[in-house]
Amino acid sequence: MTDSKVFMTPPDERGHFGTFGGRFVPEALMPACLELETAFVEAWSDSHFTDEYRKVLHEFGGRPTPVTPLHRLSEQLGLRIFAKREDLAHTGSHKINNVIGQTLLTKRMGKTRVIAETGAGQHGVATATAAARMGLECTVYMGEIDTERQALNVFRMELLGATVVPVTSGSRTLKDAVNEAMREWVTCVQDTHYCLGSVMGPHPFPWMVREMQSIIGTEASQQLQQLGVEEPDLVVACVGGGSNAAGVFAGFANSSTRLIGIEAAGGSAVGKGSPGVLHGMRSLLLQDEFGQIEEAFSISAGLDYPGIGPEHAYLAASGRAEYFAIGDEDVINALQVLSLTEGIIPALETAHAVAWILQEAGKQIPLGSTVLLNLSGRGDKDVAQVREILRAQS
Amino acid sequence: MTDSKVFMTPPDERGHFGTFGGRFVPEALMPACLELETAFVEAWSDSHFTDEYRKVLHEFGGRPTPVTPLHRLSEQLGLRIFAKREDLAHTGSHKINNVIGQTLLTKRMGKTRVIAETGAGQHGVATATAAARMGLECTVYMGEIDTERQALNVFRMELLGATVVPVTSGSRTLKDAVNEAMREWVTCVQDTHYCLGSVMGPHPFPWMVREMQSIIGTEASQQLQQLGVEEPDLVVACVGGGSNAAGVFAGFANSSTRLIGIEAAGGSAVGKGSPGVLHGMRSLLLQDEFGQIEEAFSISAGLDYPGIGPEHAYLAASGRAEYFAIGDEDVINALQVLSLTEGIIPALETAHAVAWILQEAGKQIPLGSTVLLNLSGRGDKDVAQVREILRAQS
Amino acid sequence: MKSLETYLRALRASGRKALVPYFVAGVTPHWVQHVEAAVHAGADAIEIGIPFSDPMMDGVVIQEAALRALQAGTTFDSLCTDLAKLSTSVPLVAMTYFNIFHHYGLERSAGKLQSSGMSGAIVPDLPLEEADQWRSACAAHDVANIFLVAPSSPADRISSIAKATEGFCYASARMAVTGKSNNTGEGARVVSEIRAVSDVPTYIGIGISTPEQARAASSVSDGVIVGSALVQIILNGGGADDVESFVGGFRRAIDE
Amino acid sequence: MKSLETYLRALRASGRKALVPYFVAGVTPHWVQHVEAAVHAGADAIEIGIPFSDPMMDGVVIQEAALRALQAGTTFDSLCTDLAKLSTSVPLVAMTYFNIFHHYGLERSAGKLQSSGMSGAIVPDLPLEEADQWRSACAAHDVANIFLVAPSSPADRISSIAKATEGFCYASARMAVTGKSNNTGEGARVVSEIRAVSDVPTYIGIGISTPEQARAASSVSDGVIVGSALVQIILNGGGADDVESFVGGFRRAIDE
Ligand SMILES: Cc1ncc(COP(=O)(O)O)c(C=O)c1O
Ligand SMILES: Cc1ncc(COP(=O)(O)O)c(C=O)c1O
Repeated sequence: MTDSKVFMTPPDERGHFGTFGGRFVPEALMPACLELETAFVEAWSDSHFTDEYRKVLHEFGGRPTPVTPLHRLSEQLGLRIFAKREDLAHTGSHKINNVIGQTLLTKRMGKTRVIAETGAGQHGVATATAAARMGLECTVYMGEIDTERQALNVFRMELLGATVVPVTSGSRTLKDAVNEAMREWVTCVQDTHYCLGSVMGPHPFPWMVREMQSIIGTEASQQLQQLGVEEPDLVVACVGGGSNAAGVFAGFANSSTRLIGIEAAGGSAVGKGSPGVLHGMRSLLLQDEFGQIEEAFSISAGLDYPGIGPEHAYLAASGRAEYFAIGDEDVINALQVLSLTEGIIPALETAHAVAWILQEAGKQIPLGSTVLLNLSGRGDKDVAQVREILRAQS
Repeated sequence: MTDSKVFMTPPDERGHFGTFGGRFVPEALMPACLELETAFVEAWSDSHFTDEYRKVLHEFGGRPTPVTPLHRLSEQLGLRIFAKREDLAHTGSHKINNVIGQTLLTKRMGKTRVIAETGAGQHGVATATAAARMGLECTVYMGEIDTERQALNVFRMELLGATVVPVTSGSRTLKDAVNEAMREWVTCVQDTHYCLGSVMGPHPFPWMVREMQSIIGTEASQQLQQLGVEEPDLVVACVGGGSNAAGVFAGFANSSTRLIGIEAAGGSAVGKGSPGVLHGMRSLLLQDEFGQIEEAFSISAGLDYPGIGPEHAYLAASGRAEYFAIGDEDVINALQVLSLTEGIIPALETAHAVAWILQEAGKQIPLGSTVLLNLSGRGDKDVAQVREILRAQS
Repeated sequence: MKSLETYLRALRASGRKALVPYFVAGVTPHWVQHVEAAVHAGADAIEIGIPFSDPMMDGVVIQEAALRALQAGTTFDSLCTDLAKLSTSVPLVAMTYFNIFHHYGLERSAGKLQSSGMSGAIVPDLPLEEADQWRSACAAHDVANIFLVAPSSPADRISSIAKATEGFCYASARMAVTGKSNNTGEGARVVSEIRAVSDVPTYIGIGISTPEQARAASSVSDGVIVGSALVQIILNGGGADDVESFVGGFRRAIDE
Repeated sequence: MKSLETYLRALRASGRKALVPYFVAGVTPHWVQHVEAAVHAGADAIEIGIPFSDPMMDGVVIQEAALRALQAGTTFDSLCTDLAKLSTSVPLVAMTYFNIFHHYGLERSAGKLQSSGMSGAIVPDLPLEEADQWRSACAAHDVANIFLVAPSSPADRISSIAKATEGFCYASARMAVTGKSNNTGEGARVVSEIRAVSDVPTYIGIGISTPEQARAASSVSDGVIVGSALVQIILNGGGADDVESFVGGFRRAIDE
């Protein structure tokens, strides 16, 4: 832990984490962002709301998710590895935590509809799910290319009653889906909440989503203690926007645990990005020499984002968390290793974190270390893709 | 409750539930069945074993799964419906409960390998998963037609380290996969356990699998009490072989709760079958006038079995449980209704139970009744199929 | 003692090793002629396979034959009618799965076997523990119940089975379903364990597919059962001549 | 007071309603000629859109134009070079997203705007709360910061924005991104709320696509901004003549 600084507290009153964060949105959206901030601050300190949030997470979302000791992998690597099983949450990833919080908040604000962006569809399916459960209307913006690549997830969202709008602007992928959702939000902000999917966007989203995901770290820290682990040596999580990482880090931010975020090499905003402003936030972004945003390229759709949540940019700058990148070629192998040794097929996103552990055991991770892997999601959504890739290789 | 009879106790010493059950296997397998029976009886009364079983179910399997009040559906139907969420268990259905128990028992017996049959692949994936976790070799027999229909599940099993053997005999579906697994078991019984996937087969399987699934009912009954429901009026579960139904029924067998099993109309062994002997058991079977076994036909692969577990045949005969059938045409609608109103896409198997509740609310289910639906699995495995069906209809 | 056992004991007493070929009833329209050809070539008894949809103890060859027989419309009744055409002095033994008799009715099945000239029955998925009712049905109709012993059977089970079996005791040479095999198996051990507790005639079956295997097996037992290798010939389109020469080859090897 | 505001106040004082057409820099090689044509047809100031990859406040037309401009290699530097060819007396106002300036450097950006003849800047994703650094960079280079007021802005925000804006205040007529619209919008209300707290010139934009809309909007404000409808003409292949007649039509409608 760096000196006496305290980490993962609320940002300043205008949403800054150090020099990152803030609220860079059109004036038309400022009132909605302010309203949301007020509503969130009130709700989050209202035990009726937080009780209801935890109740729905428990009864509907499947929380607490367990912490699984990865016995066989631990033995192979000479580490003590535990996995926080977000893959067992409803809809198959940590995304549900956030959407349950935001849809409850939507109702509290008296709004009747949510919109959301989605890349591969995980956040879209989660939002559609929570909206169905809460009786809210739901529209999901999804890059046209992604609607084609992930046609089954489009169908899932439709089954859940959501309208999926293919976004035809720009690169027709996630980044443009966010742009489009913002554009649409301008037109319907009175009755509609924009349910953002990660710790990104304008204040209060990065903070609010982190808070709504922090249940991961809170649970994990207690569960590890019950398993006899006072404080793990490392916590490792993959980072797209950074919500699962932020959620798990939150449980360990003010301990001496090393916090490690793993980005996709083709979407490494910390490794290859520079400060910039996009989607309502100042953060680290992939951009060209003229400040035009670059597309991210990763085998895993959930890490295919050219930015990172602003609090991560701050944690990186302050040295409290470290960020590394893993290339596509190591991801498939990591997915296979975890499946074979532990009987858990992880999401491709999660497999980045696994790959880093495999790579660094005995190097950056001293033998004998206790490691908490945040198993952010299950790989069911990815098996068709992995099969194609392995076929093409053989 | 029918008089003073006690239900869901162990069968007689040769495995009979009334006139059903027993052990109809080749002599070559008798010693293995006897060994298994002894091992199971010992293990099940050894708290080291049961503690380990519950621990793995908790840490790895994701138990306890929650009970979710289905608020919106309840309001629409005028009932109080709760869902036991086996869809949130690892691998997406109740199947994991059984395979964790059986693989632990395999290790206890000193065997190093498991074989299993699978239809659509749910039990195969679950077995491969548990085998990976326990470090056991695994071979899964799957009808050749099913390996083609469910190629992704074949790939999942392979990712998990299992060998999948396409079965080319007979109808090349589940029934023949069981035959083939039995045939193979004869050849390798010394070091191999046959991890049967439902409450079927020769003694002690129907009893053992029921016991290993009874955690569903045990948990649900406690959870309902915590939600203020002393005893539900009905428990409704779908029935293929009958393991999820047996598991949930076990928690309510000796209460006054009505126990309802829902079969697929095209695989309705209670509704259209007659007593017979197959796969090591005497039970109700679909058969022609000459005693040749008939194929089951259902939209849901998991209910595509021409028999039913012998204890269900007994529960039906004794009147303790009631069995009804639901046709394919109502299943898709039920899947859509649950998705839309509650944000849960159920497995097609489970959707049979949902369809019956939709159909009978206010009829066989008096308005105001408290109903526990056993939500045996998630629908992710089925969405591609459902999409094709809906497309073909429109 | 059932007539079948009396007959087979007399056969053994005569110093002759029993050769028991297996046929799937109804697999071809002229299957009864194949049976006759086998008798002509020196078979001492015939196993008549009654086809079942789910032959759990059978390998691919007999599975295929059963499927063809079923597709041709073979039923328990129809094959009994066919058997009326057969004139032979050697005993016939039915072999099928329990559901066929269970469904037909146990009493009725035993009566039908008897009236159709079948003096014994092998039901591989009906172990001793479940056989009481079937045994009493057979008792009334002079049908001998033939039980199998497997290489995995422990001593106490071998003893019970050897006591309960009628006609002969079926010693499985291998832990496997029916089918060809190159492996000589454990028939000799199984037979000696049976003989330690019973003097019932004991035949080796499961995987006997060449005259050499048959000779070796019969040298340590009272006879051999030949199934898949013969059924394969018929599946390949072989006629009565082929059956006769195949069975004759086994006869000569055994008698050498 | 920044020169831009002095100029626009003088324009208002002269009784003339301001017509401000919007162009995307670099969308065609001859885009500067289009700007000249607009001035010729009576534009009072020009908005110069600096293309950005992720134009969050823009509808499909301007998105498409920005994409084309970027694909043609347009950069902040290159468009400034292009502007050197432009000889006009009317003020130029840059319009872009904050990342362009953030990345170029705030101080350096403001200097570049000034040296390229752009006396104002509209940055729609830079709200008042985040604008301090940019405002001080602009202060040193006589670049006026133009803020937007939206129909959703509450009174206290309108008051702060109206006080902070320089040059003019941009009144959004609609809760929508740029693009054509048939809806007349809430421009009049927004303008009157701004006027209640400030006497800064106030122009209506967002969705003004016909001369009739422009006339109506200018009758309740100090001027109008015309974007997507004009950009569409250029995307359709229109040349300087088309621009001139389009802008001329708006001029006449406003002046009527
Ligand atoms: C399983 C999983 N993990 C991780 C991510 C990345 O998102 P974040 O970094 O916000 O956790 C996603 C996004 O879709 C995901 O589905
Ligand atoms: C989700 C689900 N439910 C039910 C079943 C039916 O099996 P059982 O009747 O043994 O519960 C299956 C079988 O694959 C299944 O996958």
